[in-house]
Amino acid sequence: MTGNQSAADPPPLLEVRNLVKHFPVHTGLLGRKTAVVRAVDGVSFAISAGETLGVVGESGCGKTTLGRAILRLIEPTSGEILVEGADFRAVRGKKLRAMRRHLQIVFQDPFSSLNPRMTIGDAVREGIVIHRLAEGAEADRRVRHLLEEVGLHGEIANRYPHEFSGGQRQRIGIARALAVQPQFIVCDEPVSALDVSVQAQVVNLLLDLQRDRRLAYLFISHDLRVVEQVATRVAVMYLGRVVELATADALYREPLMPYSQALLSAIPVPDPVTRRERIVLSGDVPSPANPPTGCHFHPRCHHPGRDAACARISPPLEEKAPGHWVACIKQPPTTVPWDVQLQHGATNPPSRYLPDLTAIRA
Amino acid sequence: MAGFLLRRAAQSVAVLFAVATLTFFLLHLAPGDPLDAIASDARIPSDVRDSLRVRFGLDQPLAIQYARHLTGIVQGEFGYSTSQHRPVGDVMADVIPNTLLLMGAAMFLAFAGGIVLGALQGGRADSRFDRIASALTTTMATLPDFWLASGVSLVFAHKLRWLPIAGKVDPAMHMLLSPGAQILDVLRHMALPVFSLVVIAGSVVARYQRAALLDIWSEDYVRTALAAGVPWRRRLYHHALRNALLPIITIFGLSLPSLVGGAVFVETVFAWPGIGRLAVEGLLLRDYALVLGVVIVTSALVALGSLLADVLHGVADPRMRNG
Amino acid sequence: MADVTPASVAAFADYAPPVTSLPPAQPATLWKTLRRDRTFRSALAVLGVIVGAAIFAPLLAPYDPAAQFDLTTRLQAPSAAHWFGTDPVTRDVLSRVVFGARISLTIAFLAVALSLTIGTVVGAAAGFVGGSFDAFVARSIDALLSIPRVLLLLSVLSLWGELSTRALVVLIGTTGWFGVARLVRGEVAALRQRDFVTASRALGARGMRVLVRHVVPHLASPILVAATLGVGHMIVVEAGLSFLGFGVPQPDASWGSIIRDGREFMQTAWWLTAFPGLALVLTVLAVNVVSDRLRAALSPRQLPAP
Amino acid sequence: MNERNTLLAVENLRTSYRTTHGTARAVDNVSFNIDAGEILGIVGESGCGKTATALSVLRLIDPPGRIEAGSHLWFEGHDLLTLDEEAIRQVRGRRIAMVFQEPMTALNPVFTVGDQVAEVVRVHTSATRREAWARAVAMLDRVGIPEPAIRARSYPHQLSGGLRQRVLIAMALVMRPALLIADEPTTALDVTIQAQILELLQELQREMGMAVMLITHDLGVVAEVAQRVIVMYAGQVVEEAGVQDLFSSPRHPYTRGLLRAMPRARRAAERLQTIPGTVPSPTAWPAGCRFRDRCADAFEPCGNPPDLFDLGGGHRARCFLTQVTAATAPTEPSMPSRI
Repeated sequence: MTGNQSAADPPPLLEVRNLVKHFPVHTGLLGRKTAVVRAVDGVSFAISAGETLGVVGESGCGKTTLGRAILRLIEPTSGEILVEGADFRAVRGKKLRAMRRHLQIVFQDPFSSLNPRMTIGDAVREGIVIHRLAEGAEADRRVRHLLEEVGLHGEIANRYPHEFSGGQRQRIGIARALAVQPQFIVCDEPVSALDVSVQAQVVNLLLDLQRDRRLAYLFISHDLRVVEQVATRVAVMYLGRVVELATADALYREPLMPYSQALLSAIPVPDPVTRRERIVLSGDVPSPANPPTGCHFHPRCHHPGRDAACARISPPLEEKAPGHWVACIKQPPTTVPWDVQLQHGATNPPSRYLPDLTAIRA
Repeated sequence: MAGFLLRRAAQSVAVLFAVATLTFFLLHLAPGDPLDAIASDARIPSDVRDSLRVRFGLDQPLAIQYARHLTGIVQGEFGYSTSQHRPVGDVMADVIPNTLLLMGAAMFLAFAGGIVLGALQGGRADSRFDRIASALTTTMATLPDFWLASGVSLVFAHKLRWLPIAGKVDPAMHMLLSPGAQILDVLRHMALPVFSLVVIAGSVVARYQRAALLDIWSEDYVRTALAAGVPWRRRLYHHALRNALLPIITIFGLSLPSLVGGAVFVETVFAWPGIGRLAVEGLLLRDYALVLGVVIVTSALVALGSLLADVLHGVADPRMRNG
Repeated sequence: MADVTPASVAAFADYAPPVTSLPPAQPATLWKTLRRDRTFRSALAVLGVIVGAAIFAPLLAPYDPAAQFDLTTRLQAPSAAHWFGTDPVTRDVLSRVVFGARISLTIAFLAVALSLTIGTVVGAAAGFVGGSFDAFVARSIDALLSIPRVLLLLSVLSLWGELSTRALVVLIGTTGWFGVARLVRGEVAALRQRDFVTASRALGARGMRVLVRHVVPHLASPILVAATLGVGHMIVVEAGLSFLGFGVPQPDASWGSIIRDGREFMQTAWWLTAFPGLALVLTVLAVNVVSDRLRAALSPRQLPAP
Repeated sequence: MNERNTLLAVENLRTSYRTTHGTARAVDNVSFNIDAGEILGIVGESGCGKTATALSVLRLIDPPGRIEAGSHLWFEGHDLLTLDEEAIRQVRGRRIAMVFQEPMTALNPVFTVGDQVAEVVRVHTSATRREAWARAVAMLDRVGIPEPAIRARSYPHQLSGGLRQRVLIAMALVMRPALLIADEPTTALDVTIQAQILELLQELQREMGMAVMLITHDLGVVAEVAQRVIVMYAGQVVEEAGVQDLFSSPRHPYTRGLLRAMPRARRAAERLQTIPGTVPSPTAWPAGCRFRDRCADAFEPCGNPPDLFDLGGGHRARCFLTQVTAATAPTEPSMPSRI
């Protein structure tokens, strides 16, 4: 994740360090900047080839902004983006456009993501044309091949998007991204708008492509079940910050951040005979323009050790177990010493809290 | 809301600034200079002309002239009317109340009538009544102001002699009338110009109102009310109409310039002593200061009106109040 | 998503499979919709007749519009010989109206073309570039739109004096683009937010390519609607100026100037103002109906206004 | 199912829409009952007709849609389809209430939420303005809105999505209806808020003893909340069963496919089972079994339209395979006897 690589290691495919995106809020006379929405507030992680990092969180947590800021479709406020060690934020103009080839995106809304005035062949071909990857009959052949690779007929290239269903459009969107042979794809809620049966088809397609092309995905979703299915590691976001980052296995088995625990327990189990302890959070997600102090989650937190220090200390994302990073000063071990917590009004020492989230057969 | 109002007021000032700048450049891009009207008069000796040029500041650099132009507007000085031989500000002050009277009456009636008609139509969309009313409003909305005003004047004033032909008051009798009769006299003179304006503007309002109502009729919250057992009449007049008024307020702000434009023609046809007629007269007499003064002042009135519309919108829409 | 889901589809979203998103307004489908529209067809027919009359004026007009007869035919009421009557200098009103169509329509079409060009370029530039340039343009357009059009034209005329027909076209055109610019700016700004534009940028497309391939094709419909609406508007603006005496210079005569010429005889010779006025109203009405129907066909959310 | 408890009996409901591509049979001969006090889940994917079914029950189908003749909706001794406008109005919101999917747009933006709840009381009772307001505040309190007397004076835009959905539930339940139709009530909400709302709905259902028709695409929601489930596909009911029965022994291949397609395995990066193909168009349902083209088990009889066969214990399924015993299976399929 953060640094500590020996010089011999090749740099990861994509590394993000302390990425920040603030949106100004203009109010008052002449529209002065009076506040900022901290949509992405210091996010760091790394992804290597063939890996999927899942990003989960509720609406307004900044996951979509994160995806677009990494691709510089929204210019980040600060932070570093390294693509195979090269500084992606430093490039401009022609070099930036050339580099974009390696980083692609697949959108949530299958209706808005394709230009309704453009044939799907032209849509898939666009990247090939921009980067001069092929011309004429060779380009045609590639478009055909790409469409077939995502499970569509090659002959449909001259048809328009409105003739296709949501799932098919999502496949077309994937083919468009693949056309430039990227190494990394941001999948921004790629299956959220689809029906369950179609969802499964698209998830399978993404998994097949990853296996065949050693693609790395940043898989953004609010649906924890889908993320569990596809991700190797998962980052949980809350109000612009990553609050937990772990392998999918560790996260789903033993979530340590109380927010992740609540999120997991809220998933309805598709089985009427199993019941599990449910943590029902009170209240709503606060506004990212005016987040709570300290740990953003503390007003809704159900950790028995929650105390005054939680409202004062901004918890660092720290490694609680190998590869398991959590931002909570009440889950031991923590790098925030007890005397520091005491200074900030702590009353409860850190103690491990792990509600049983495994489904119980009734 | 206070912040919004301040911002909105600042915008109005910016609009006025832009108008003032535009008029200034129109003035200086024009062939020759503004004194050409006098200059063409051979009886005026050239040294007089030069002294006039100095007096009007036309020998100064452009930037200084621009600054003077702006400060003049801020101080309410719009120069000297060459046709009326007195300051433009005074000339306008005499006629603006007349225009406000005419426009105020016309706008009130146009919006009241248009909203009612549009609501009735929207409530019975595609009925016989709606189709006939739509055909009528569509036609009325396209009538050119001057042509309608001329026709109205021909039929009701010249042929039928129901109402006076022109002016604001009866020039011979007015001063001799009792106060009540004086008011009636003005109303009789207003009737035809107001009618002409109302027919056109009211049709436009009715068309928008109908469309707005139909748009809102398919909103989710109208369906919620339906599913909750709220009667049709209440859904229409309480839920839908209340929301449909919001776009109409916006239309009010946006339609002000064209309403003022319409007033220019109607005032001309009925010889109503208003600011529009003043502008046309000034133009015929090549009184550029008067025309520019009218443009700036009417733009200011329009800006004020649309500010008012925005305030109204803010009052009517709770989302604006603390959003 | 909300902006592409027509209410009629959203109302029974469950029934409507995802496929029924708005089909792109291809000319063929648009024409199919409009062909069934009787009001549209009759308006188009009326327009066809009027435009035809303007084009073939020399063949259709019974007389030379400037021809003067002996004074006994002065101010004659409509008759078999002169369907629309004659004017004070014995000219045939019908012929004048037919030739007037040429002037009125030519000015309107040219002025619309000019204002659409300026408005589209300014609006597209502002919407596409965004930022403070966009804010500046938007504010300026608002300012310009708050000046009553007639007064703006009058103030220019007061400074320039009498204009040639060509200059009149330029004047009307260059003062008529504000609304178009605002419309186009709004459309472009909305398009810029669409995912397919983001996708194109993510592929590495340059701004120009995004503009030409993804934004401009979507402007066709709003511009088409604005154009039809603009023609009607320009006809009225020109007529209004002519009516006030600041329009087309002699000997050219537009409908507006014919009406003006007839105004002083209105009480005795109604036909001098009635017929050019009717021609004007009929044209504008037809154009507006065409525009209305086009808009309805292009965006099903707007219910057609009969 | 005990006959005496039946609250709503939907009989041969057919709802169609006229479209440019022909007539879409959104709901095609749907029959089912809801008993008083039960939670019936209706599941299916988009286009299966579940929302159109719900809208039909309250007669909320607008042109170009219509409920066809021969449909019956028996409720409290009347056929809802024969009631006049005023009578059906009195049923809406008072005896049968509805909560819609989109809390952001389902409330009128220019009225306070208290007014909107009170309005329901006012149009159905002779309560005074003050009484109606008091009932509205009490109901807002009941659905868990903090500081209800103050929040009642808020406008919808001042509330979060979760609170708005609570307001809509308050509007629906303030008259204590016998039946609540909830159309995807949590789909637009975040998962933690969804948990709150589902909990609230169950609690209120128990307390008021009302029946709930819960429409959703999410089998997880159904499993948690419903007692009985109807699965819809292509405008028809394809399976109906008690919730445990349905999840433990689904009998229709479509239901089985849906259950398998749900991402729930713990194993990451593993392929999901899918149902091939897509839902057919409602303007041209295929003849015979409508799932045949996507069904791995299709065999010869599937060219004919299958009935909703009764499998005992309240379990019904629209599939010929349920009629075939292992011994006579697909090799020599005989036409099953109609029930």
